[in-house]
Amino acid sequence: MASLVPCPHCGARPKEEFTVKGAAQVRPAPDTDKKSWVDYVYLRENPRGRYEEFWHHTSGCRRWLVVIRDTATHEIESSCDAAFAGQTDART
Amino acid sequence: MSDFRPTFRPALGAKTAITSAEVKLSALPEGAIVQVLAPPGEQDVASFLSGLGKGGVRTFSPGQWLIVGDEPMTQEDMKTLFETLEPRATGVDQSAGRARIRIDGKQAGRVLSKGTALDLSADAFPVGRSATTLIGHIAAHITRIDSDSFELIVLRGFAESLWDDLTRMSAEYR
Amino acid sequence: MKRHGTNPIRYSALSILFNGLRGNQAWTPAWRQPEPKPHYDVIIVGGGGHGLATAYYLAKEFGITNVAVLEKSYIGSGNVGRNTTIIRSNYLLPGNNPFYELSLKLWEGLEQDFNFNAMVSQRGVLNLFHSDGQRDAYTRRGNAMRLHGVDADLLDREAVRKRLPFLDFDNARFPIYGGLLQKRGGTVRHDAVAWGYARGADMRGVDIIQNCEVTGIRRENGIVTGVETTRGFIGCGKLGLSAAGNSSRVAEMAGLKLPIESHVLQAFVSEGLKPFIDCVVTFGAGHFYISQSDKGGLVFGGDLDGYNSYAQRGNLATVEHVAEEGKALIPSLSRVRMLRSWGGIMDMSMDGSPIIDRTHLDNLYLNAGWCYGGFKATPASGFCFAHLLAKGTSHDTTRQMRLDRFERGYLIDENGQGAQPNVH
Amino acid sequence: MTSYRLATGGLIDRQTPLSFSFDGKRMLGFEGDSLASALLANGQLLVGRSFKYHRPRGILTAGTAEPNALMTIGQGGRTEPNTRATMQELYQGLEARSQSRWPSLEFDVGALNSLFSPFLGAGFYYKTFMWPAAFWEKIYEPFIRKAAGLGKASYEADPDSYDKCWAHCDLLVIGSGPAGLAAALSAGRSGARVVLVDEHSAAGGSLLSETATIGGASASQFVAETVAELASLSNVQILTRTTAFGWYDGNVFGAVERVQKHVLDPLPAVPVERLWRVVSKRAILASGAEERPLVFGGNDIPGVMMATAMRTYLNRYGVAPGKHVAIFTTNDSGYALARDLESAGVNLVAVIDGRPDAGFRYSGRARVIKGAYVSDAHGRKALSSISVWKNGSVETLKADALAMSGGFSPIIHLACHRGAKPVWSDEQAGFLAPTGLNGFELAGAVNTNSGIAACLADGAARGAACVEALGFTASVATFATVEGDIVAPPAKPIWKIPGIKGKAFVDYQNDVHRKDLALAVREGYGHVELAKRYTTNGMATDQGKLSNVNAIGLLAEARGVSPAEIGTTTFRPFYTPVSFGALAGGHFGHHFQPVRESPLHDWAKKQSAVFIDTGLWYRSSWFPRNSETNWRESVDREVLNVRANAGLCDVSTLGKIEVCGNDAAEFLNRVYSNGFLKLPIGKARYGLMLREDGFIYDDGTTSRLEEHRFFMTTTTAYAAGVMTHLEFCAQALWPDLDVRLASVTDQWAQMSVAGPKSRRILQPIVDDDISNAAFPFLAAKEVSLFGGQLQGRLFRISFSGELAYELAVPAGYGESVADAIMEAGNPHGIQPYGVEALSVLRVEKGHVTHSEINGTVIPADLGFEKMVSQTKPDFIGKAMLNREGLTAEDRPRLVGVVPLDPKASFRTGSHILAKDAAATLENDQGYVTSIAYSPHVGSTIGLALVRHGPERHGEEVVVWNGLCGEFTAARLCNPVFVDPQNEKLHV
Repeated sequence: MASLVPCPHCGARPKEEFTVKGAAQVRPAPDTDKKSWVDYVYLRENPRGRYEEFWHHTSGCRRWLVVIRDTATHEIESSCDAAFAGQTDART
Repeated sequence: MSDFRPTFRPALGAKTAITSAEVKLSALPEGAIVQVLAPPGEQDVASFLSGLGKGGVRTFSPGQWLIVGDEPMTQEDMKTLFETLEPRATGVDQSAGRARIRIDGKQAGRVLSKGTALDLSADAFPVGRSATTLIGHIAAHITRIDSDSFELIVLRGFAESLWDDLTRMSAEYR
Repeated sequence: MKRHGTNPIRYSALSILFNGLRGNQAWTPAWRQPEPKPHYDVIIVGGGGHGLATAYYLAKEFGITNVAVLEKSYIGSGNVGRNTTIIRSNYLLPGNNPFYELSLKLWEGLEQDFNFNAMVSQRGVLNLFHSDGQRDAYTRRGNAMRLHGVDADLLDREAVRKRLPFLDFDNARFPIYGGLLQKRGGTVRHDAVAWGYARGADMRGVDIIQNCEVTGIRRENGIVTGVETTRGFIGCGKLGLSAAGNSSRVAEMAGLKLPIESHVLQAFVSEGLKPFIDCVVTFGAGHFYISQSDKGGLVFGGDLDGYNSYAQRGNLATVEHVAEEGKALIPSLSRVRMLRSWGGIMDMSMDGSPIIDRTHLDNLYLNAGWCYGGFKATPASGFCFAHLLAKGTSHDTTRQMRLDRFERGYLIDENGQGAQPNVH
Repeated sequence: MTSYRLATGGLIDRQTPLSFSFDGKRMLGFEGDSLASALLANGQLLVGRSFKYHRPRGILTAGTAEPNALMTIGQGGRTEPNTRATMQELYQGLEARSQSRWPSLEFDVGALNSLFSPFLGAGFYYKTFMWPAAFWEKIYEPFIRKAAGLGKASYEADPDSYDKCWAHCDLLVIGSGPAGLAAALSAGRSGARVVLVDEHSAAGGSLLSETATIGGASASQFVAETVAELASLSNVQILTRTTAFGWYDGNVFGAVERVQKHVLDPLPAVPVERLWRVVSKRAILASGAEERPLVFGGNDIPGVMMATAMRTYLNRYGVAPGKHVAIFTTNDSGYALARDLESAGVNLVAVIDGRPDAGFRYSGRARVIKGAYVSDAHGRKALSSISVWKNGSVETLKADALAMSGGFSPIIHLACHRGAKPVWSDEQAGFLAPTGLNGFELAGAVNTNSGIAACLADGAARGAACVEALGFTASVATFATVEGDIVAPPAKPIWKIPGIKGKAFVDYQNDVHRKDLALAVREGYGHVELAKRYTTNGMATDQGKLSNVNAIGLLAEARGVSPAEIGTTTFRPFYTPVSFGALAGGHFGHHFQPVRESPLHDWAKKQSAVFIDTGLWYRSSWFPRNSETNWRESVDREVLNVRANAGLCDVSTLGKIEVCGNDAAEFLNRVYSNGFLKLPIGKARYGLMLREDGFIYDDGTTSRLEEHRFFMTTTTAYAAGVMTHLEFCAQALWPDLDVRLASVTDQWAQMSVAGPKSRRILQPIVDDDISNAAFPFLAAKEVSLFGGQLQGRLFRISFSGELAYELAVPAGYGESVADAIMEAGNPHGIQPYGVEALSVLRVEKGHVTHSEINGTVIPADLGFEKMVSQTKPDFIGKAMLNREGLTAEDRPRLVGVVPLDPKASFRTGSHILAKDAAATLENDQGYVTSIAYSPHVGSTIGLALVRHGPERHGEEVVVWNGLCGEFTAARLCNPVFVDPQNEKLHV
């Protein structure tokens, strides 16, 4: 549902209130090898289907979200605040 | 230069209210707006802020609130408030950084719906509820202050553009 | 020329006359519908413009005719069939500029070359600028073009007004300062490009196999031996991937993760109008661009929707934004109606430039990352990919379009946007 | 021998005549007419010419699918080409003009194309016009372009206003025919929020063309009563003249309301069109079904019309299609028309029913010919007769109007906008919507119901079910008995009619006839998408509403397969075309984007500033004085004055971010490439922010005001981006850090006071001691002003290279403080300076901006090696910096450029070539990033990024601007042109 993005803080809001960053990857530890860093910065799974990505509610609460969305159907499975993305009960 | 009296110029100072039977647009006084930012995990900040009695408390963002008042706060009051807030939260003075616009009337919600995707029906957005949203191309903070009244808080630099947009959006109800 | 494929009628006014007088019953298929052979010297995955062009040039220029193009749907069903038909070579960086100029030169002789009228129309491409900073950037670009012998002209506001008096010169939020014009840029009838290459490749013996989806890439000892498809296994000597928006999915079958995201880009056509605008114009205060097809429809588009997508359809907010930009540029568009919108899946690379290179597997070759510039690149992409497949070495103009440039730090970033595909 | 208005009948208001014109001819219609019905009432059968063969064409439909009756209405900036006469409401003073004809509609030279039609078949243009090569662009293409196209658009700006609106509802009902009305009624009565949209001027849909009665009341009376009840419910919103044009993700529908398209002079305060974005929890598509034409010879001759359209003209508008009417049908619906024609007193020549076993009990007078086909229609600009083929023999009947009905296709367009494919049903003889559309239901004829009663029942049930699923208590609305209802079961379609002699059209507007489709198959373009692209079938303004199913049927027959195997082309928005104006809403002209104004805007205006766009901001560019005749004079003066005395520049547009929290210092240390942990309180530091890929993102100064409170500035252009980036770092990367970010850009009016006399000017205003000892270079603190009347923030930082301060005061006081500084500075010669002078000053000093930080430079390229910490364990961009390409020796690096001849100049964007080198891409050494005329140096100076630049100071080069024919001999040099030792900063 890329027309409306469910913000866990603000409810469903239109796409134009958001900024999309792309794959919600985990930043490597600073001392990780170069290959992991190249992977992080440049390589993408780019799946057709379920995808975890960062969206920013720029014109709303200004929180970064992890949105789980299907790239083929645009259906959004869940969204949660990026700061709590690791916690299982954080998803709406 | 101690004889010099600095004068204050409100962002929407030159705007006179636009009034009709169905919708009224007016600039609210530039009093005090304090952005309150709590550290992650801090609890019960909202009720703490309400208890301070320093002005209306508006939810702004997770862990953030606005304290809003019609009267300006003196430097001393502001400093005292900031000290009171610590360590539960940090205050940032936004009194001059934001302008407030009030829109009232039977068509107020309809006018705003020309710009925002918020569902402004009374059930979905009751009195007291706040949200930041796009109104057309401009981000603004909306609070329902009465059944047919809304307060808009907008970045000062955009205030005049938003005013113009609202004027245009309400033209058909005048 | 030795013919391996069909022996079709040569297209000309005479053949039209001849066939027309005989009730048009004698026209033959433009390409065959062959059954896949068990093995080909080269298999190209993707029957779009690039894949078909690659096959065509492999056969025509490099004498490799035992070639199959595998297409999961019908040929030209991807981006070559859903773009805004623009050709140009107004590129800034040395990693791009000579390649796109080669492409434009190939466009210029293409129709006679493959005997199909693709309506290559060099109507001019005008990029408007709306600030001193943009003018400076276009000056730098125009000079880079000139250094490579590419035509470029810097127009001031009055020269733009003379050419396109109906742009907003009176009440614009972002006034027009001028424009960079490439007169040799223009438009092409996009579907005809796929058909022309397909027919040309087919008559030289290439098998174009439609409704044949690749489902796996078989590997043995570090080399590719063939592909699993919905029509069975097909062996190959070399495998070329030319799958545009689906590149990541196909590459994954060979264990390859790409510096690419797939994004949807919408394009639009208006109702047919009498001649309205005679060149391609781009709006510098946004992403809007517009031209008019020979049939009369205004063809235009804007920015990416912004999120990864494999769905060939777009978002209404983007449509509205495109309309705003269009009306901001040309106020009289207001009462023109949009007829249809569609979405193409762009293989957006991490620096905004393409990849034509070998891969980690010896006989697997990659052609991807075209972003929204793939259509104009079709001839050179086909030619250079064919060169790489045939000779094993990069064509001069694609030497920098390497897959390892990200790791090595030799990026070809025209806009300086960094590793953020949706803003290129 | 033509159409005419009946003496009675119809839903038009015969008391309100409306005068209008067609091609200059004055005509009369009535309130309630469409332009099409009024034209027919005036006997105007010929309304347009076809695209390719310029064949005479008449009105074919009474709705959105009309392919022929496209006209231009309106004048000047209100000109609207390609307006469907069938959808345009008639109004007093309407002026309609036909299109695509020359010199006139009656006599069109283009009709000669018909003679050459054997050579103009599908895709003929792909096979010719290639020789000589130069002829395509010079001769063939201009001719084709001139001949192509439909109406002519105006070049005048549209004078009218537009707007947009969001709507939220539980149920959106699309279409207000029997099914839509019933659905809205069931749902509305439950209390659910309902929005009912209909593209026509009045609600009612097909009911408005009906002669059946419901509970004894006429269908139109039933509509009026139902609409009245719906209108009385506060939870129901009815939007007529509103077309739902697209179904988007998340059950968001786009719809366009034609608010004032039916008036001559729209009210200026009210939009002419309004775009709706409807967010609905559930939606019901009650769009009805489209009648299919039959593909016989001459099926495009004026006088041939869809049967339902003819019935609409007859019943709703009181217009008879002709004096001698024939009906060609393949299903029972044709008999409803037969009945109505006869009861209106129109002579019905015959009903030709393609079904040999047609069982409909027809009680009229007309001859019914079963198992027969109309193989050809005859006539040029109007129908004169038809050939009826039966079992190989042909009979000619005289007729001036012919209705055709080839069955019905559900209008499933919207249901397929989100990628689901239609499914062919042999039983229903049509493509049906896919099932399992999340929250989107079909009701009525689109759901394969036939007849009023069935549609009412289906709509009522689905409306109730939809809102019950949302938790409402609903009962299914019930209705009185329908009398005179005709239920037409689907008939086996007849794609290929025998005995055809003439051209049999499939896509009317694009002149695609059945032989074109056969040719496409023959040549290998048999896939439905290829056939569409090759023949242009379905690409006209009706997007195949009438033609697609027939084309698919013909392709299927040619290929010997079922239509199921052919499938459809893709349904995409827009259901019907939507104007740019409606989609743009109020955001056009100067309102395209909002304006952002500095708190010192009015101060600058008072100082007669010339403003320039910088993103959304207006910034003061320079401040002309009376005697100055060009901008350079002003800028030179401003620059010299800053270096000699002092200047005041508005820098309020810089991004300003307060970074607070217990981990603020650690956070800054991670987002900047240089160190910030140890920045003392009361100090500012220049910071360099990289992207994760190692390239510079932005720069600015950050000051530590308190232990846990920093004040960051960013560039104007990147202010929003930096804030978003910092939020990403704080929230997504390091949520464990206590860092809190507040954008305070708009809170502060910020003024740069620069020049040797700046301290003398500011000291009387600032209560605190700002002597060099007390407030040295890079000092930063909160200060008291005007004897404690105001608090501000003072920073001793300099972009110009002079002794300089930046003073920030609350925005509302900005103008007043700027006035005070100007007054205090007057004796010292202070003058305002704008961003042009600022740019000169910074180029003279070799300071970089985003002209240099263009996204492809790393710190070392700009001589900032030392600002990349080698000791910090982590900062954004660190990991990628040591790549081969980023450490390469030959990267373009910052250097200064001066012309050898001080009178010579060059421009930004010029490239650098070694002296005597040929102008080739291979010899390109770099490019000029910024230039300025430096009054200090006495010539143009520039900054450039040049390979090995820092090692080449003193080298003669050519600044190459082939684009403008300028080639300037120049010398590379140190990029700092003023005070390279930075002595002025520390005075």
